[in-house]
Amino acid sequence: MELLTSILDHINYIGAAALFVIGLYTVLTHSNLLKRIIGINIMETSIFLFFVSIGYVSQGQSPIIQLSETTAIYVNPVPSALILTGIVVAVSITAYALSLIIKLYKAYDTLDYFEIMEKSQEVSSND
Amino acid sequence: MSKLLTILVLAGLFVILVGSILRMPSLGSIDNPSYNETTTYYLEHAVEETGSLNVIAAIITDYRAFDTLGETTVLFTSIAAVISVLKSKSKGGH
Amino acid sequence: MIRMLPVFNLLVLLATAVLIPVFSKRVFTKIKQISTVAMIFATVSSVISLAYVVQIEGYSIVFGGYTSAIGIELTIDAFSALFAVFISALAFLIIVYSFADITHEIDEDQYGSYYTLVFILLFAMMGMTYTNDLFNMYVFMEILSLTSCAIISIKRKKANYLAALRYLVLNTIGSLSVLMGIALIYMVSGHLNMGQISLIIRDIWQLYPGNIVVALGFILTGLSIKAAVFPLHVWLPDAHSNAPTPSSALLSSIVVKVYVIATIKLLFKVVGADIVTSLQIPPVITIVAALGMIMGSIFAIGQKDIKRMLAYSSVAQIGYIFLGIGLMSEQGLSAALFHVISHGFMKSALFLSAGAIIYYKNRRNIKLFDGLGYQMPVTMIIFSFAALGMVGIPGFSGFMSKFYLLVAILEAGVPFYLGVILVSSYLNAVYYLPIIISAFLKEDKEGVRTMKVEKLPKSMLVPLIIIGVVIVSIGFYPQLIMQFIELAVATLIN
Amino acid sequence: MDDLIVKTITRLIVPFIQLYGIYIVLHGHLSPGGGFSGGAILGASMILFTLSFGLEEAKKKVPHRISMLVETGGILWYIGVGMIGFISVGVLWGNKIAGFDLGEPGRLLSAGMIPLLTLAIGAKVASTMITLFHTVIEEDE
Repeated sequence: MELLTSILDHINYIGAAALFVIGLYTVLTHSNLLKRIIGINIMETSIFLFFVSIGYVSQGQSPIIQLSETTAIYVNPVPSALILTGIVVAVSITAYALSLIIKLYKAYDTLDYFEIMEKSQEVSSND
Repeated sequence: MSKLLTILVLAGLFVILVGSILRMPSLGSIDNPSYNETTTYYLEHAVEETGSLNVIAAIITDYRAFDTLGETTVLFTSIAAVISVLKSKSKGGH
Repeated sequence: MIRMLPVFNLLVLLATAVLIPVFSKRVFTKIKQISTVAMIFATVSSVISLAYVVQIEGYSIVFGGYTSAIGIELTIDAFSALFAVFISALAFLIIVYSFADITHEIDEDQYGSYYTLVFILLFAMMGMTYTNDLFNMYVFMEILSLTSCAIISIKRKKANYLAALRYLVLNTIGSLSVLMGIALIYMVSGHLNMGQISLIIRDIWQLYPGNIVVALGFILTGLSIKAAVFPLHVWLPDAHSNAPTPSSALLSSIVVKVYVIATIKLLFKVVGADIVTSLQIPPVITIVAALGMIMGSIFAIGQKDIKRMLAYSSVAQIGYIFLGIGLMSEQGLSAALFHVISHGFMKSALFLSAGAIIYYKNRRNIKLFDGLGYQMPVTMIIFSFAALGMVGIPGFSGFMSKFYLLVAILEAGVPFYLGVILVSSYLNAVYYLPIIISAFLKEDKEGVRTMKVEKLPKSMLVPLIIIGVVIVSIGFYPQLIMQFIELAVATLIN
Repeated sequence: MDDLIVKTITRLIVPFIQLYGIYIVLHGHLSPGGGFSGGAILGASMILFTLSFGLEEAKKKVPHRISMLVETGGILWYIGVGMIGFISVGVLWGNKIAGFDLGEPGRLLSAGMIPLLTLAIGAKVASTMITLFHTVIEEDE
């Protein structure tokens, strides 16, 4: 019973850990390059969820200061401010990875990682 | 076969993670360690030191402005990188 | 005014990177002038700030005039100033080299974006050396991983896109695990500033030991993926062998080292040596490092392509550095820092001379290097300086780093690693010496015996000669650098 | 995709989306949102325009030169605002210390340098999204 309440107390973090492991599984097992990028995005979302739920305060408001009430409880603003930066980083990494995939698809006309490896082996052995 | 191995390894990682998470400070309580004097400083002094009601905007553009400079550089790099990869040899006709 | 030089150093690098695309429409010489001026400013300002720090005292700059717990802090102490000089000086030489070499590797319309990416790479590396804030270090780490993939994929070849994508995927996983580690540390400490965390690390360790262990595990795995420590180095050979020569020189002699600096900062400045030792992490580091030293050299033996061989030997040399760190002693750390600098110069000498060979003779296969010493004497002499240094022949900087490492190992009382260093040096000899022998003793087809200086552009030869001089001078007078390193180590283990 | 209905609807909607985006950017320091989310909305409006009117039309609206200047200008503007603090007081990115007039909290033109920086970030995020989208689409032709 005590375990159950403890799990409920950390439900966000456990969810984030589960997403992290799912993302890692997608990256490691899928040979389609697009699925790998999706896996990386899942991992990124999991870490953003983890980071933001650190700052969560149960009865807290969003950190826009109301000058009228002075006794309001606010959520911890620092993790959300940091995650803004993290999201933009995730966007630019995904944009760059997709542009590489476009070029790879034009060169090898397949998205399967192992086929690309075989084709690149053939090419490098005879040049 | 290797898929099974990956599943086992990742399940082990997940169990270790959950095990250590359960001993970490709980979610949402006002007195867990991350809600310390720095956070209360931001909440109390943001309005009078930076004049902005939105404390998150105060943090990203005033207290931690150097982070956001790094951020705009990431945006600039992603453009430079994508253009260096995708721009074809001929300088686009139209 | 001198106190703010490091910040101007960063801003000038960023401003140059941003201004280059505006000029890139005009002729290439405009870009060369801007880059040279910017690099001269960067090197001179880092040397001045190092001199200031050594003579007067280390200090820290907080942006926005806040206290260090509130704003972002940059620490300028012996450690960060020394490596700022190392990064800017070596990068200056590589950029001057790249002025001529790049024309052979990428197309005309890409020069602008290449130098933009290189300068952003430098901005990120300098930032990572100076910063004393965990999340700020993560942001610079992301910029670094994005730009280092971009300078590989700038060459329009299929193999480069594949190598860059593999590097990007692994690098992003590395950065994500570092961010997870930072989140775990922030969860229990509430601070992002390294100084503040190290103040309260002891009672965090009492209250939430699990957090620190998992956080260290994530951060160390992430950083060893990015620093290409042995089992996680799979991306390095493709990335470094396909990249244009200046990029692979930058990547393997400087970028990899910046992650080593970040690991040292985290292990010694944030968590502190005593908690790390009580967690039994050092034996793990030393074993993994020893494995890397042996396996890296074994892989390098089987390579035919010169650049791929140098890439594998980088994996082995990273093992030396992490071995020094793993000893957790002052002597071990100074040996590791010395090897960071000496390997940086040696590896860039090797890569730049390999690039010169490819530029001049368009040969990558080691078997075709016979008699090259006569056709390209300057390049091959510098190559053999660096190669002999790698093997550990006295008189070159490589010998001194191995010497300091041996002293540290004896002091730490783990003689097993003496054997590992000897075996690894022997393996280095097995794949470096044949090249020197075939270049100088064997004759090529025409049987040319007269040695004449090769017709390489001066902007490629001068940096090579300077690096050769540096390797030899560190080899004979290691005290030149060791005095600064001792100061740096004193700031880390006080 | 040159369907009449889509084009007319887009011609109607896009100005309002951009107005909303500008509202979010300008009220960055008063209400939730700010540089990043406002810029994303502006970027999305231009992407909608490109989708419905095709690349050539959009290229006229946002030519490569303009977006390159916004990219470069955004960072130089950001460093410039930082330097104002340095010139006046010797502290980079100082707000109240550097003599920025904070004005009365809650008003539009308050909070010293924060609106200046939020504008730079908003413009940069918008132009990054648009240029990324145009570069990727251009490649497919």
